[in-house]
Amino acid sequence: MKYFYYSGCSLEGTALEYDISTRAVMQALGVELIELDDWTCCGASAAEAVSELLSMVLPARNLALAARMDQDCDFVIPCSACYLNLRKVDEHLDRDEGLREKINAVLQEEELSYKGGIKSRHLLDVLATDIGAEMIKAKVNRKLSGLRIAPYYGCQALRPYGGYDDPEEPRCMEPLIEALGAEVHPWPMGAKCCGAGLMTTKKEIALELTGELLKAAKGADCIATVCPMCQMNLDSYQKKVSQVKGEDLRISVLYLPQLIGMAFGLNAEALKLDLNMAYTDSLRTKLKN
Amino acid sequence: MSEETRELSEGHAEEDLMAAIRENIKACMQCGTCTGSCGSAYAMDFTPRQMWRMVQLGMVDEIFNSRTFSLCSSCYYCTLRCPRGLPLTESIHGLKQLAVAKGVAEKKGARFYQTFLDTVRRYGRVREMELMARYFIAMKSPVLPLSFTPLGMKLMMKGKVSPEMPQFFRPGKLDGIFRKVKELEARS
Amino acid sequence: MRKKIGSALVVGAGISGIRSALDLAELGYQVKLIDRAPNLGGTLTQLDYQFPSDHCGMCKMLPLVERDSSSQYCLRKGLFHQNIEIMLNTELVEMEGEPGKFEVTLRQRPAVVDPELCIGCGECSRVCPVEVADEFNAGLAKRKAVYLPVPHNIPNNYVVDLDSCTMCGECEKICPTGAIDFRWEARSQFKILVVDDELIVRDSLKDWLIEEGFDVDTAESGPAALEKIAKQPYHLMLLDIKMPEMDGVEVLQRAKDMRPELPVVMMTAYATVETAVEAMKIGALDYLMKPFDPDTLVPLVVKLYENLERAGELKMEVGAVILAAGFGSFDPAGNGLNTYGYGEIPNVVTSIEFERIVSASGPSQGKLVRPSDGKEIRKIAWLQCVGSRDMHADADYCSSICCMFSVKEALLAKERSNGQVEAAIFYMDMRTFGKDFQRYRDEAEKTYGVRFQRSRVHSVEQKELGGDPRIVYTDITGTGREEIFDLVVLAAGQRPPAGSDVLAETTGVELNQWGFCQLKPFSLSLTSQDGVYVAGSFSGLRDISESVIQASSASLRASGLIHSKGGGLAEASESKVAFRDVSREPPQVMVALCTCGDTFTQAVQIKEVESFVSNLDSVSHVHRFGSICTQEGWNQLEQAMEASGANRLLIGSCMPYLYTRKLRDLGANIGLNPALMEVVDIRSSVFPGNNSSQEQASREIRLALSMGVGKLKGMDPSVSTGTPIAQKGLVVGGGIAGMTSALGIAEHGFEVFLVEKTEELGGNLRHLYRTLEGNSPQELLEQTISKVQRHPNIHLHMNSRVLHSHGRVGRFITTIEKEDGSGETLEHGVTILATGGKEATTESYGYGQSDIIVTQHQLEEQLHSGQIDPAELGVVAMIQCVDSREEPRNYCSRICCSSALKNALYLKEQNPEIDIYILYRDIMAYGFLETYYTQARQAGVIFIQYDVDDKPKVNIENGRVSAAVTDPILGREVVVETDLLVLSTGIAPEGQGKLAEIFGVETNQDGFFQEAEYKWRPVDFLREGVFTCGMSHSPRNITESIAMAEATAQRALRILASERLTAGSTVAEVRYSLCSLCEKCIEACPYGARWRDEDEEKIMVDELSCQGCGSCAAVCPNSASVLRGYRDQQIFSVIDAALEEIF
Amino acid sequence: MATTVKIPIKDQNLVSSLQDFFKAMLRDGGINGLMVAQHLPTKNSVMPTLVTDPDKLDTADPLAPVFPINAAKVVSKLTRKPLGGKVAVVLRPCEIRAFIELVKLKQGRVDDVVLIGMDCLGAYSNVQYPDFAGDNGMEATLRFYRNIQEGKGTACDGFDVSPACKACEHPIPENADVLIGLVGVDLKDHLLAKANTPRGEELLENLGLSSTSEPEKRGKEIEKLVTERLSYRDQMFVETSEATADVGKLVSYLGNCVNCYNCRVACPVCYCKECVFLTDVFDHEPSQYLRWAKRKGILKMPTDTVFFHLTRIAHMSTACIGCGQCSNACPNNIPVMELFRTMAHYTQTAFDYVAGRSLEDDPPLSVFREDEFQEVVAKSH
Repeated sequence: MKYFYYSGCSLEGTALEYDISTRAVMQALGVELIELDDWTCCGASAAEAVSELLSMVLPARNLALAARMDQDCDFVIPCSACYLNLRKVDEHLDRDEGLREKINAVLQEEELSYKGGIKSRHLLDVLATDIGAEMIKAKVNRKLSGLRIAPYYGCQALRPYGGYDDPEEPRCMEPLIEALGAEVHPWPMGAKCCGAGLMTTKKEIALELTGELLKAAKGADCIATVCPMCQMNLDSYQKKVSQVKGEDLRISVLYLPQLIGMAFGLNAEALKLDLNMAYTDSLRTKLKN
Repeated sequence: MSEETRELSEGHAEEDLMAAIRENIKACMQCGTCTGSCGSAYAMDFTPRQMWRMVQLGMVDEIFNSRTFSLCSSCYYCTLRCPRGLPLTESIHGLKQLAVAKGVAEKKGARFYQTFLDTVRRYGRVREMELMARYFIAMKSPVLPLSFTPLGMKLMMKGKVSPEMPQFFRPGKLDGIFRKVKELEARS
Repeated sequence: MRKKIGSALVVGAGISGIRSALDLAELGYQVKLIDRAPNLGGTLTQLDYQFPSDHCGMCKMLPLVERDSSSQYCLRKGLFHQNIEIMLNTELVEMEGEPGKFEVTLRQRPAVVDPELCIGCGECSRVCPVEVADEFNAGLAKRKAVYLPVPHNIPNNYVVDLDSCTMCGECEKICPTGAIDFRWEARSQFKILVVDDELIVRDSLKDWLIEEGFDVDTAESGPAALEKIAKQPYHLMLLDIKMPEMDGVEVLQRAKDMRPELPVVMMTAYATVETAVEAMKIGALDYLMKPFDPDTLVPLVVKLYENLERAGELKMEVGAVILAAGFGSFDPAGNGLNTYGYGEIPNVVTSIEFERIVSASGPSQGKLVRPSDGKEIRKIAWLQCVGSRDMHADADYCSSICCMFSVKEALLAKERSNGQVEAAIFYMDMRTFGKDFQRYRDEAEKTYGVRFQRSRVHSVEQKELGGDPRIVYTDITGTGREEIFDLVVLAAGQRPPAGSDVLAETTGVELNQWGFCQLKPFSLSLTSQDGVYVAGSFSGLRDISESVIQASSASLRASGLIHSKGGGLAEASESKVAFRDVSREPPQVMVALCTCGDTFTQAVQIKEVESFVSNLDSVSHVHRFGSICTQEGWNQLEQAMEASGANRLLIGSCMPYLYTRKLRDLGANIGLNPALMEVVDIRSSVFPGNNSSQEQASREIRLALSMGVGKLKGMDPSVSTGTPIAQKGLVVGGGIAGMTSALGIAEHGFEVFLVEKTEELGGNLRHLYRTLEGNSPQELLEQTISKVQRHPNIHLHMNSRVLHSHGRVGRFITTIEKEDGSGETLEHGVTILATGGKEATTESYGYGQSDIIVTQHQLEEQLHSGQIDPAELGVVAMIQCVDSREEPRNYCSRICCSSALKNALYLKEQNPEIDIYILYRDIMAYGFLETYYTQARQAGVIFIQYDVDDKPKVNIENGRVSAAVTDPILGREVVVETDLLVLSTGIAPEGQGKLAEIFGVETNQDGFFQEAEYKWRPVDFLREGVFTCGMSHSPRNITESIAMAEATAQRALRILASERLTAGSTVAEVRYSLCSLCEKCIEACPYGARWRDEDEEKIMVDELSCQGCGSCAAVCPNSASVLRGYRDQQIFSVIDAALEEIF
Repeated sequence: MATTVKIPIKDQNLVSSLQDFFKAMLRDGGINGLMVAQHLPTKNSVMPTLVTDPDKLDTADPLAPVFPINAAKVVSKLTRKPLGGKVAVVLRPCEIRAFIELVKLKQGRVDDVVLIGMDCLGAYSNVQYPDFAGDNGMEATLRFYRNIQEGKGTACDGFDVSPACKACEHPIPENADVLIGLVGVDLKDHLLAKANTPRGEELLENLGLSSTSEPEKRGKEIEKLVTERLSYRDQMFVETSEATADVGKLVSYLGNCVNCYNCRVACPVCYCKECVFLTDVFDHEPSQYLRWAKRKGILKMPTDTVFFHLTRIAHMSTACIGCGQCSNACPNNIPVMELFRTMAHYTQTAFDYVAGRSLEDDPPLSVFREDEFQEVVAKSH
C-alpha cells in the first residue's frame, strides 16, 4: 500500500505531533507515504471566503504535483480542511468543464496541469477502510485496556464529502478503537461541530460549541481526533471553556494515530506526546498501569 | 494587507456573484432544515432560512448588515441535510466573498482571510505564528493579541511555533497563480 | 349469463390487483391473479384502519351482484371467485407474443407445505428452531421459518420460508396430516457435479451432499468435467475457479456451450471473488465462498435445488396483463444518511410499524406501548416527507398519501388512549387534496387536538444513549426548539416495488426517472407497452380510493383489448345450470364424514358419531370417506350423493373454506343448488395440541354436525331465476368524463345514450389549452369527440336535459327533454352521472373591481386569446385557496395548485423576466407534480405561504393592484405591486342537487355527488346501478377524470354484460301477511335495497341490491322480514342443536 | 308565544265545564270530530268515543281516573291513512307518547289529528275502578279531584292509582297540540288550555276564551309531583332489578305466565300485525318438545313464556312509554309493567332516547353511529 501524503500547513506547525505520529504509525503498518516536496497551502477556509477560483486553484496545484509523478495511488490527508479542499477539486471538475479549463489556465503559470482522477482520501478513511481494524489489531502489542475513548470525527472529514461513513452517525472509528483494546465512549457528539475557525473570529460561539462537546465527553478518558483544527479547539481552550461552562471540563485529547501508536508500543517521543496540550496526568497514570 | 490580495477579491463582478447565489438557492422551499441544523443559528440575527428568503427577495442591504454568514463554521450540516440538495455552505462562502469584496465584511473575519491568503501568496504555506502576527498588525488592534496570548504562549512553550520565520520557498512563491486568478475573474 | 372467452393475468394481489381481478372476473374473463408474497392483500393486510371511517371496509369491493360466484367474507382473510385463480409465491418471468395474445411464464416458488393438507394446527411452527423478524409486524415481532404469513387468513395454512429454513426437517416429522414434504427422495434424482482440483474439497463436498440425499459426481479438472458433461446431463455443477490446466471460467464457458441450461455455481476463494462475479456475467448462477462450512454450504445447495427443481413453471396464454405490483417503502436507514436514527435509536418507527403497534393483531395486541421497552406511549411525533420531496433520497416527488396516513394514525393514537396521547405532526405542506380530506384534518386539529407543526425536522437524536428520541426543529419564526417524544413515527415515502426493474424488462413497460411505471398521457392505466396495463401504486403511490379507480380503469382497458381481439363479451350465451327443484320434497340430508385416512377414526369413536348423526331429524344417509380432499375421495362422495337422492348435503371435514369452489362444481354436476350444501369443521377438535379427551372431541363433533343438519334442514330450497337487464347505458354529461364512460361501454358492444345539456361536447375541457405535463387537451378533446360522434353504439342527445327517472338497476326509465320542449323516454340498465363542476366565482380579493384581477381559468383563456401578453407583464401575483379550505367551502379543489404552477411556468417560459409571486397555504403538488413545483422555484417563482387567519390584503388604487402578505419566515409584510393578480378560486358543484333528486342518489354537504363509500366504492352510488365520475363527484384533473370515467364504465359493464342478473342465494324477503309496514327495515338497509310501494302497500326488496347482510331481519320485530338461508326456524334448530350438546 | 286561555269552571263542576269546552270546540274549532273518553251507558265503563255531534258529549269525562285501553292504539287506527277530516283527540300524556312512537313506526299519521292532552294525575286499575266509581262515574271523578285538592293525594276511599302512574315522570303532556292544565291551577275557577303548536292555536282561537298565563305555582307543583314519582320509580327499578337479577329469578318472576298474550294486545306500542309468537316460527315440531324434555328430564309447559317476554322486551323496550296497560291486562297479576319499565329505562338511557318525547328523535335502532358501544363492537379482528 502506498499513498501520496499531503500533510498541510498545520501539521508543520501546531499539529506537528499529528504529522509525526501519522508517519510513525504508517511506517509500522508498512504503508508507504509519498511526499510532494513542492506542496503549497490548500487555501484553508480563507480562499473560499475570498475567491471561488482561488479556492479551487490552490488545492488543484497540489493534485497537479501528484499527477506529474505518475504513480497509481490515492492521496492520504490527515487534515480535514485540506482533505475537503483537495477533494472538492475533483468533485467540481467532474461537473464543470468551464472550471476545469480555468483551473488549468491558472496552473499553466507553473507549467502544471490537472485533469482529475486522483482520489483524495482522509487519513481516517484509509485507516478504517483500506487498513482496517484486523490489520491494526495484528500490530497491537500494548493493549490500551481499560481506556475509554470518545471518537471525535468533526465536520469536514465527513461532510460534505463522505462516502466512507455515515455523515450524521459515523461509526468507523469504533472498530479501530476496539482493535487497540480500548473501549468506545458512546456519545452522540462524534459528528458535531467544534466551532472551527470561529474560535478566531467568533470566540463566544466556538467556546459554546466546544463546551457542549467536552461536557458530553465526561466519562471518557480521552477524545480521539482526526483533524488539527478540532484538536486545537478541543485541547487548547479547556480552561476557558471550563470557566464559561462553570465546570471542570478538562480531558485528554489525542490524535487517533497517537493512540494507535501507543498500542503499537511506540514510545512517547516517537509520537510526540509531549507536544499535546491536553494529555492529562490521570491518563498518563492509567496508561502506565 | 497587500494590495494584490485586496484587488483579487474586488475582481469579482458583484452582481454576478449575487446572481449565482440566488440561482443556487432558487429551489429552496423554506423548510427550515438549514436553520435547524446550524450550530451557530442561535447567535445569528437572521436564521439561515431567513437569509435565503432575503436572497430570494433581493434584500441585499439587510443581508450584508447582518452577521449571519460570518458565523458559519463550515460544518456542512445544512448542505448535508437540505432536502433540495442545495449547496448552502458554498453559498455562504459566496456571501462571505461578496462581503469581503464590498468591504462590508466584519473587519475581524475579512482581515483574517486576507492576511491568511497574503501569507499563502508570499510563502506558499502558512506558519500560524507569522499569520497571527500579521493578522494583529492588519487589525491594528492593540488589544486583540492579548486574547490570544495564552494560546500563543502555550504553543511557544511546546515548541510548536518558533518566533523565527523559516523560508520554505522564495517570497512571492504563488504570485503567478494569484495574478492569473485575478485576471481570469476580472474577465468573467 | 354469457360465457366469455379470454383471460387476463394480474400481477400483484394487493388492493389494486384484487380490484382489477374482480372486475375482469365479474365480466366473465378467466383471471390469473399472482403475487410474489405468500399471502393476498399486499400492504393492506397490515393496515387495520382506513381513514376517514377509521375502519377497514375492504369487503365492500366484493361483488354486489352475482354474489354467489365469490366469497362473501372478509377480504383481508381471503378471496374466492369462480373466475379467479390465485397463485401465490409466484412471479411473472417471461412474456412473449402480442397484445391480445401473450404467452406468459409464471414461476411459483416451491410450496413445502401442501395447502390442501395443512390444517393450520401450528405444530410445525412450535417445533421450528429458526426465529426471524416477522414481516407482517414490520419486524416488530419474531416468527419461525415455518409460519403463518398473515394471522387472519382463511384458509390459513402455514408456509415455509426457504430463505431462513435450515431444512432440519423437524416440522415434517411432526406434521399430523403429512402436509409438509421436503421431498427428500426426489433429491436422489438430482445430479450434482463437483469440479475441484483438490481432492479434499471434492470428497468433503461429496460426503455432505450425499448425506443430504443428492446424487453426486466429481471431476478433478476442467477437461474431466467437460467430458462428463458431454456424456450425461447434470442438474447442477459446483465449479472451482482456480484450477491448473483449465480455469473455472473457461470450463464454464465451454460447459455453457454444450449445455446452456446447466446451472453452474462457482466456488471461489477470497482473492478471486471478482473473477466469480465476472463468471456470473457469463452465465454462472451464483458463487460460493471458500473455505466451506457444511452448515452454510448445504442449505445453499438445497435452496438452489428447491428453486431449480421444485419451483413450478407454468406457461399460459392471456389476452392482457395488468401490473399491480404495488410499491416499496423508503428505508430511512438504507441510504447512508440515517438522519432519523431509524434502527439506531429505539422508538423511532415507520408508519407501517406504528400501524402494527396499534393493530389488535399486532405485537402488543393494539395496546399503545413502545415495542422497545413496553413503556406506555404518551407523546408521539410524526415526521412527514421522510424520503419524499428530498433530493438526497433521489425523490423529487411527493408520496401523496403520507399526510392523511399520519393524520389517521394520530387520530387512532388519540382514540386508543382516550385522548391522552399528545400527537404532533411535523410537516412542510399538509396535502389534503382529496375529497373531504381537509375537513378530516381540521377535525383532527380542532376536535381531537392533534398538533400540526409546520416544520421539517432534519433529524432525530437521543436525549442520552438509548434514551427517548429528541427532536430539534425550527418553528416558522426561526426559533429553535427541542422536544422529547416517547415515539417518533417516520412517514416513510414511496419507492418502486422491489423487482420492478425486472418486471418492467420482462413486460417491456417503461419506467419513469424514479423507477415507477411510466403512464401514457391522459391515462392512469396505459403503459408504454400495448396490452400491458398498470393499476395502483406501481405508477406512483395512491390512496385506496384512487387505486381502486385506477384498477378499474386498467381492467376496462384490458377488457377492451380482449374484446377488440374477438375475445370479449360477444360470445354466445351459455345456458345456466338448472338445479333440481326440491322445494316440494321433505329435507333429506346426506352426511359425509371424512375420516382423514385413519387419524380421525383413531381420535374419536366414529361409530358412535355415525349413529348419533343418523338419528338426527331429516338425515337420510350417512357415509364415511377416507379423504375427500383427494380427487378420488371427492369422486366417491359425488357418486354417493347422486345415488342417495338426498336433497341436502352436509360434509364433516377440515377447512370448510376450501370447499366453496368444489361445492359449486358438485352442484353443477348433480343438479343440486350448492346453497343446500354445507361443510362443517369436525377436524379441529382432534388437532394435536388440542388436548381434548376422546369423549370431549366426540361431543364437539356431534355438536358441529347436528348444528349443520339443523341449518340445512330449514334451508329454503327455492331457486332464483334472475332479473332481466336492459343492456343499455345512460350517461348524463358530455364532458371528457361522460364521453370516456360512453366510449368505454360502447366499445364493448353495448348501446349508450349520451345526454348533454349544451350544444357542444367537451365541457370544461374546451377551455383548457395546456397541461402541466405539457400535453395538449385540445388534441385529446378533438380525438374523443370524433370517436364519440362516429361510434354507432353511442346515441347523442344534445341540448337535452333529464326530466325524470324511475326504475332500478337493470331497468331504468328516464325521460329527457330537448331544447324545443320535445321529450323522449329512454330505457337503460345503468346510469352514469358525469355532469362536471365549474370554476367557482368569488367576491374576495377585489375580484370584479379591476380588469387585472382574473381567475386562473381566465388567465389561461386570455393567454390563449392573446388578451394577455406575457411580454408586457412585469410582476404577477397569484393567490391560492380563494374561499377554499375554510367553511363553508372547506375542501381543496385539487387542481388549482397545478394550474398556478402551469400558468406560472408558462409565463416564465414566455418571459423569464416576470417576477411571479404565488401566495399559498399548502402547495398541493402531490405525487410527481412535486417536480413541477421544484421547476417553478428553479424558474424563480417566489412562493410565500400565508395563514388562513391572516390572508393577503389586496389594494386597488388608481388602477394599480397590490397584494400585501405576511411572509412567515421573515415575519414581516411583503407588498407586491402587481400587473396581474390571479385568483385560484377552485371548483364548485354545478347542478348535482337536481340530478340527485331525479336519480335518487345523494350529494355531500358541498353539493358534489356522494359516492357509496369513499375508499372502496368510489364511483358507485349507494343506489345500485347508478355511478358517478369526473368533477361532479369532486374536483380532479383531466387524467383523473378520465380514469374515473373508465372505472364507471367498468362498473356499468359488469351489469350490462348479462341478460339476466341473479341475486345471491342469501337475500332478504318480506312475508307480507306479517308485515305491519313500519318501514324500520327500509331505514336499516345499508344498501338502499328496500322501498315501500305505495300502490301495492308493500315493502319491496331489490334482490340485486340486497347484499344479504340481514339488518332488515334483525330489525323486524315479527320476522316479517327474513333472510333466505337464515330463517328463524333454522337458527333455532342450530341453537337447539348446540344447546343439546352443551346442557 | 304560546296562547294560554282559561276554561271557566261553572258550578265547581270540572267535568261539565270541560264538556262545555269540548262542545264549543266541536262547534267552532274547525274540526270534524272529537275523540274523547265517555262514560258509557253500560255501568261504570269509560271508553274512547269518536263524536261528531256536540250533543253527544254529555257523558264525556276524560278526567275519570281510569283508561281501560291506551287510546293511542285507536288513534293509530284512525290515522293510518288519510281520514277525510280533522279530528281532535283527547288523550293522557302516556297515550300521546305512545301515539308518537306509533307514528315513528309508520302506524299512524299526525296530519289529520289535533292532540289534546290533559295533565294526568293517574288512573286506577281496570279492576279497581268499578268499585271506586260505584253508580255515578262522573261524581266519582269529582270526588277524586276534590280529594287531591284537599291535599290527600290520589288515594281515595281505599283505592289508589296504579304503580305505573305512581312511577310516571311524565304527568304533563308537553308535546300535545293543546294542553289542558290542572296541576297548580285554581280548579275552583278555571282550567288552563294552552296551545303549543299552530294547529292547537287554530283550534282555540275561535272559542272566545279569555287569555291568561300560567300561574307561577304551576311550575313548582309540577316539579314536586315529578320528584315524588321519580323517587317511586327509582325504588321500583331497584326492586325489580333485584327480583329479576338472574335467569332463575326471572323465570320465577314470570312463572305465572300462561301465554295469553294479553299484555301484548294491551301494549300500545306493540304494533305488529301478527305477533311472531303466533306465526310458524314458534310452530315447533311435536317431536321437538320431547327432545327438549329429554335434555333435563322435565319441560315446563307451555314453553316460550320467558322467551316471549324477553323477545317483547327486545323489540319494544326502546319504545315503551310506561303506561302500565300490560299489568292492567294481565290475568295473573304478573308485574309486567315493572319489568318493562325497568328494562326500558336501561335501553333508552343507553341510546339517550326518551320514548314518545318528540317526532324529531329517531328511534334508536334506525340510527347507526359508528362510535357508539365501542365495548360491544370493539375493533378487533
